[in-house]
Amino acid sequence: MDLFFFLLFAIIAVVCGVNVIAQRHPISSALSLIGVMGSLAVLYLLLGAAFIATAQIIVYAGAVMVLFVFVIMLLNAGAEERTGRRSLIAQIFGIPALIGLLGVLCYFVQRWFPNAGVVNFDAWQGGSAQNIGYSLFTDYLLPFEVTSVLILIAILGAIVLARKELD
Amino acid sequence: MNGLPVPNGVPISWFLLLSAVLFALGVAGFIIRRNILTVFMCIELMLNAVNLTFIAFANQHRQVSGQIFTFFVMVVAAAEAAVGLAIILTVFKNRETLNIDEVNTLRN
Amino acid sequence: MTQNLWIIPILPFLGFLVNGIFGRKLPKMIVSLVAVVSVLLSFGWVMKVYLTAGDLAANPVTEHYFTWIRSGAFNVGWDYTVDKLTMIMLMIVTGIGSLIHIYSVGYMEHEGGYYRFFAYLNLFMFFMLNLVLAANYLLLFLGWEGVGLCSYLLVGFYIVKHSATTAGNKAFIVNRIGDFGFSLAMFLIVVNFGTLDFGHVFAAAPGRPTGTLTAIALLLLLGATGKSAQIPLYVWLPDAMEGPTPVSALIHAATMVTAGVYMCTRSAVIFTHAPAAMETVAIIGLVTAAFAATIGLAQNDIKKVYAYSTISQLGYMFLGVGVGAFSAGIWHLMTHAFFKALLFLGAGSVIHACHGEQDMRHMGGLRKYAPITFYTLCCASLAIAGIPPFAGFWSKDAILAASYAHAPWMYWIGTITAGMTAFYVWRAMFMTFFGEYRGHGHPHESPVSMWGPLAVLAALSVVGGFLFNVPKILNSMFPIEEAAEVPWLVYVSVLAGVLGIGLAAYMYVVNLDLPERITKAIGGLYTLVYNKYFIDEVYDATVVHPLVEGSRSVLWRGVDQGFIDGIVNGVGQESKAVGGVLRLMQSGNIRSYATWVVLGSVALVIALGIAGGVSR
Amino acid sequence: MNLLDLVIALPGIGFILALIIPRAQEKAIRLLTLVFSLATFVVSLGLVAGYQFGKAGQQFVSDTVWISSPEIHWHVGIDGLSLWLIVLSAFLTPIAIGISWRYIAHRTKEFYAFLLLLECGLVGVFAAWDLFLFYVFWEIVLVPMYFLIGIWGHDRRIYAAVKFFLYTFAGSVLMLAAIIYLYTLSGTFDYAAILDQLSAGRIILSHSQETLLFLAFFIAFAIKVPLFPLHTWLPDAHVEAPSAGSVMLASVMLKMGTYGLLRFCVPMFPNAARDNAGWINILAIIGIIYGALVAMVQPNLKKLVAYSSVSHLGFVVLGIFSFTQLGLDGAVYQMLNHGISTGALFVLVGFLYERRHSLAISDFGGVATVAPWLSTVFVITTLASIGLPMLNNFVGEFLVLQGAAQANFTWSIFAAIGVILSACYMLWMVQRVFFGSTHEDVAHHMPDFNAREWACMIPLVAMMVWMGVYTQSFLPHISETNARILDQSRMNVPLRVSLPGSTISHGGIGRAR
Repeated sequence: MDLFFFLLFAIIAVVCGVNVIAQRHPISSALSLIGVMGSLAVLYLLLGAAFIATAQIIVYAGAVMVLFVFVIMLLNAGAEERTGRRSLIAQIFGIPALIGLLGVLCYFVQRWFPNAGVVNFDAWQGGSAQNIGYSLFTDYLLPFEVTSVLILIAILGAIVLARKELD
Repeated sequence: MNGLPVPNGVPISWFLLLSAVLFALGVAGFIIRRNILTVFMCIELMLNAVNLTFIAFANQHRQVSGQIFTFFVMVVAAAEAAVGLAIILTVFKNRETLNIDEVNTLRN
Repeated sequence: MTQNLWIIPILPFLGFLVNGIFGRKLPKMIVSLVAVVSVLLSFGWVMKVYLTAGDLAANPVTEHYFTWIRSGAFNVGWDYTVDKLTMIMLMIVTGIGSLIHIYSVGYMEHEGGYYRFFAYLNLFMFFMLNLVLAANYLLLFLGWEGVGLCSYLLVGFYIVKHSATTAGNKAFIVNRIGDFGFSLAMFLIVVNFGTLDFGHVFAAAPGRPTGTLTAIALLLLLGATGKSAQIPLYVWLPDAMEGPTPVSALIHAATMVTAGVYMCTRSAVIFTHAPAAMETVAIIGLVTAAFAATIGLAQNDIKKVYAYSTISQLGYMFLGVGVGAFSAGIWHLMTHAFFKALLFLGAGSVIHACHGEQDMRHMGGLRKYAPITFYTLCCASLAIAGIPPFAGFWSKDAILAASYAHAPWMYWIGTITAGMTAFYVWRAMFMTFFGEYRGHGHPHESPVSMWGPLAVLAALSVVGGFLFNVPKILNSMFPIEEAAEVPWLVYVSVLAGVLGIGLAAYMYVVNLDLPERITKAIGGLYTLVYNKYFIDEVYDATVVHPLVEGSRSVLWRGVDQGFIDGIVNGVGQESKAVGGVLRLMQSGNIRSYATWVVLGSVALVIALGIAGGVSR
Repeated sequence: MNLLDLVIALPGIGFILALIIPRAQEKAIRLLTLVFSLATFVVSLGLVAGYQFGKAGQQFVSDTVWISSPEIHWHVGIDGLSLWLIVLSAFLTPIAIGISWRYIAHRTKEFYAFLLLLECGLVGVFAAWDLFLFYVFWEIVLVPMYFLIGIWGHDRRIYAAVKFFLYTFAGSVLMLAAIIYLYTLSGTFDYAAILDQLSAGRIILSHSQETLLFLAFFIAFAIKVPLFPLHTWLPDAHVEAPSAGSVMLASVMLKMGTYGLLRFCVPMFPNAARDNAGWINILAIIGIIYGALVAMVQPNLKKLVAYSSVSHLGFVVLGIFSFTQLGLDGAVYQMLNHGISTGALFVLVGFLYERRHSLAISDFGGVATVAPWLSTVFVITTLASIGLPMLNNFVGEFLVLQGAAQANFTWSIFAAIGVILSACYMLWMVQRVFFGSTHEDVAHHMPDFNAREWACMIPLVAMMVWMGVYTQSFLPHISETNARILDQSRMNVPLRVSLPGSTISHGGIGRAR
C-alpha cells in the first residue's frame, strides 16, 4: 500500500516536473510546479511530517506560487523567444553533464543505501505541529528569531527594489 | 492506512532517487530555459527536491530536526522568492526583457 | 662661585630670536642695536668671567646645566667649561665678533634682508661660543655643526643668486664629510672610553693603545680638515666668498675656520700620544699652506686672494699643531684673527668704495680716495707678511722655529710659502691702492661705523703679537719646549717676507709689463694655477657626477623601478594572465555558469563517493 | 575602562558619530573630528602623567575576554615603548585634520571618519598585548589608509592604493600564520603569557622553527618599515596620497613595522634575531645609503621625502639589530623623531602643493622671496631631518650610530655615510625650491602661512627643538623599557645552548656588551 501511494505521487511529481521544464509558457510551468509541490506535500504527510506538509501547501503552493503567477501576469510574460546569445558550453556540456550527475547520484545512492532501511508510512508521527513548535521554541529559538529578521529584511528589500522611482 | 500490515515499506533510497530526479529536472530547466521566471521556478523545484530528502531522513532517523531544516528552507525560499521576483521586476523595467541570455552585465 | 657661563652664549641667542622672529617688523636701528648689544654684552660677560674667575690654569670653571642625552651608562650633559685656552678663544670670538657686528651695521645698510643677516650672525655667535665652551665632544659637535649651518645660511645669503646658494650647499656638504670623520671619532671614543667628557677622556687617553688613539686622532683630523679648509676638503672656502664680506671676515677667516685648530689643540692629549697622526697633521698643514699660496699668486678677485691666503694661514696653524707647538698654533690663530679679519673688512671697504667691484684689475689708486682703509690694510698686510714687529711675525716665527726643530725641510717649505704669502698679499695691495683708478664711478671712503672697527683691528694687528704672548699664557697647558735657539731662522723668514713684498712692488708698481710677460712665458702652468689646479672640476667629474648620474640611472631607474618594481609588477602581471584564462569561463551567461556548477557537482560527488567508498 | 581604553575608544566613538552626522553638515563633521582627536591627545597626555617608572611589565592594563573560544582577550597596556608612539599618533591626528581643513573638498564626511578610524587602529596596534588583537588592529589600520589613498589621492591613486594594500597584506598574512602557529604551540594568544612560556622553557622551539617564525614576523614588519628591498610601495603610496594620508603613513604607520620588530621579533625569537642580525643590518645600511642616493635624484618633492624615509628608517632597523642599549634607545627615539620631522615635511610639501598644484621640484624656485615664513619653517624642518644638533633627529641618529659602533664599527662607518648624503639631497632640494629667482607662477600663487597653517606647524617645530635639546622628557621611559627588552632578548639564550641542532654563535653582537 505504501509502495502504491509512493509510486503514484512520485510519478505525478516527476511528470509535473518534466512539464515544468517542457512548457514554453511560464504560466504552464507555474501550474505544473504547483502539481509537483502538491504531490510532494502528500509524500511529506505519508512520511509523518504533517506540519511541513501543511506549510508546503500554504506557503509554497499557496503564497509563493501565487506570487509567481502575479508576476507573470504583471509582466505579461509570453512564450519565450528563441533569440539571444547562447552559451556554447551550456549547449555542449549542459545536458550530458546533468545526466552524468544524475547517474552518479543514483549510483552512489544505490551503493550506500542498498537496504539502509525501509520507510513505513504511519509508523512514526513525529512531525505534528506540537512537536515542531516545541523544537522550534527550545532548541532552535535563536535561528527561528533570526529567520524573522531575515524575512523582515526580505520584505524591505523587495519594497525597495520594486518600488517606482520617485523622481 | 487501512490497518493492513505492510510487509514491505518503501526503501529510503527510493525517496533519494526521486529527490535526485526532481533535482536534475530543476537543473535541466535551469540550463535549457531562457525565461527568467521559469528559471526561477526551477530553483524552487530544486529546493523542493532537497526538502524531500530532509523529510525522508527525518522519518528514518525518527528525529524532528530534518523537518525543522525544511521549515527553514521554506522560510528562506519564501524570502528569496520575494526578493528574487522584485529583482526580476526591476530588471524587466530596465531591460524590457525576460530572456536571461540578454542579461549578462555580470561580464563587464 | 658659579660664573653663569650660560649667559655668554645665551645673549646672542636671544638676539637671534628677537631679530629672527620680529626683525622683519622692526626698524633697522633696533635690529642692529639688538644684534650688536647682545654680542657686546656677551663680550662683557667674558671679561667679567676673566676678571673674577681667578687662576684658570689651576682650576678651570666647569658648570653643568642639565643632562642632554642619557642612555644606559652613556651620559652627555650640557656642560660648559672655561680654562685658559677657552678664555683666549672666547675673547677672540666675542671681541672680533663685536667689531664685525659693528662694521656690518654700516656695510649692510643698503642690503635687503637686514634683519635676517643679523639674526644669522647672532646665531653664529651662539654656536661658536657653544663650540668653545663645550666640556664634551658632543656639545662641541653641536657648535661645530651649528656654525656650519650659519656658514651655509650666510654664504647663501643672497638667495636669489644661484652661485651663492650653490656655494652654501657646497660649504655645508663638504663640511658634512668632515663631520662624518668627527662623528666616527666620537663613536670610537665612546666605544673605548665610555664617555665624551673632555676631562675623563684626556685623563684616560695616555694609557690606551697607540693604534686606537691614532685612529681617533686621524678621524678628528678629517673633521678638522673639513671645518678648517685643509686638503683635501678645502674646496668650499674659496666659493664661500659669495657671502657678504663681514661674513667672510668673521666666519671664513677669524673664527669658524679656526675651529679645527681649536679642536685639535683641545684634543692635544690624544694627538700627542699618536705620533703618526701628528706627522699627518703637520704634513697636511704644510702642503695646504704651500698649495693654497701658489693658487693665491694668480687670483684677480680680491676676496679670492684673501680666501686662499686664509687656507694657507690655516695650514700654518696645522703645521704648528702637527709639530707639537700647540700654543704657537693658537697664537697664530689669534693674530690671524686680527689681521685676516682686518684684511677682509678692508677688502669689504674697498669693494664698498668701488661700488661692489671685486676684480682687482678694475681697481687701483684707491690710496687717494680711501686713505684710512689703505693705512689699516697696510698694517694687516705687513702683519701677514711676517714683518716685525707686526702681529703675524711673532706667531709665524714661533711656528717656523718649532717646525725647524721638528724637521728642517718643513721649515724651508714654510719659509718659501711665507715669501709667496708676502708677494700675493702685497700684489693685491699694489693693484688696489697704487697706480691709477681703472674702474667706473667715483670711489669713496667708508662711513665711520666701518672704518672704526678697521682701526681697532689695525692696532691689534700691530701690537697683538707681542702684547698677547699666547705660548706664555698657555705655558701651564702646553709647556714651551726649550729647544736650541737657532738665531738665523728669524732673519731668513723675515727676509723671505721682505723679498716677497719687494718683488710685488717691482712687478706691479715699477715694471707693469712684467706680469704679462711672465704669464705668457709660463703659459700652461699659469692656466693651471689660475684655475686652481682644476681641483673642483676633478672632484666634480670623479665624485659628484658619477654619484648623481649613478643614482639616477642605475639605482633609481635601474634597481628601483626596473628590478624591484619589475618583480613586483611581474608577479601582478602573472596573476593577471592566469586570471585572463580563467576569465573566459566568466561569459556572463547564467546558463553557462549553471553548467559549470553541474560539472563541478559531478566532480565533487565522484570525489566524495570515492573518498566515502574508501572510508567505508 | 581605564585611561588607555579611553584613548582607543575616543577616536572610535568619533568615527561612529562622524558617520551618523548627515554629510551636508561638513563643518560639524570637521569640528567633531577635530574635537575628538584633540580630546584623544589630551587623554593620551594623561598616560604620560600616570606612567610609573620602575614598574615591570605593562601599565594601564585592561584585560577582558573578547572571544571565549579560542580565547582571545581585549588585552591592552602600555610600556615606555608604546607610550610615546601612542602619544605621537594622538599628537599628529589633529594636525592631519588641520591640514585637510580646506584641501579635502569632496566626500568630506568619509575622509574625516577614516582619519579617526586610522587613529583608533594605530593606538590599538601600539597598545595591544594579545597577538590576535594586535593583528586585528594591524589590519584595521590598513582599511582607512587604503581608502585615503584610493579616494582622495592624485592621478595614479588606484595603482598606488592597490600596491600598498597587496604589499602589506602579503606580509601580514605571513604574520597571521605565525601567530596561529604560536597559538597551537602555546594555547594562548596572550603575548605576555607566550613570552613567559618561552622564557620558562615550556615552549621549546627548534632552531628552524624559531627561524621560520622569526622570518614570518620579520617580513611582515620589514614590509611595513619598509626595509630595502621591500620599499617600493612607499614612494608610490606617498606620492599619490593626500597630505594627511602621507603624514599619518610616514609618521606613524611606518613605525608599526619597527615597533613590531622591537616588541615581538626580538623578545620572542632572540636567538633567531641575533643570528640574522648580520644580513638584516646590511640591508638596513644598504637602505640608508640607497634611499639617500635615490632621494637625491627625485624630480618630485614627495618622492624625495619618501625615499628619505627609507633612509631614515634604515637607521631605526640598524639600531634595533645592534642589540645595544644605545642602539635600541636611539632606534625608538628615531621613530619619534622621524614621525615629527618627516611628518612636518609632508605637511609642508602639502602646503606647497595646495598653492602651486604641483609636486615637481622644477615647478618651484624662489619661494623664499615670496613666502619667507613658509621657507623658514621648511628649512628648519629640513635641518631637523638632516640631523642638525639641537634638533631632534640628531639625538636619535647619534645614539643609533653609537650603538651600531659598539656592536660593529664597520656598520657605523657605512651608516654614517647616509648622514652626509642626507645633507646633499635635502639642501639641493631646498636650493631648487626656495632659492633663486622667483618665477611668475610661483610669485602669484604663494601666500605665506595663514593662522591655521601656523597652528599646525608651531607644535611640530616646537617638538623638534624640545626633543633635540631636552631629551630627558622622553628618553627615560624608552630607556627603561629597552633595558627590559634587551634583557628578554638574552633570556633564553642559556636554555637553548644545550639543545641539539641549535648551533648558535652570537658573533660580533654578543661580544658587544
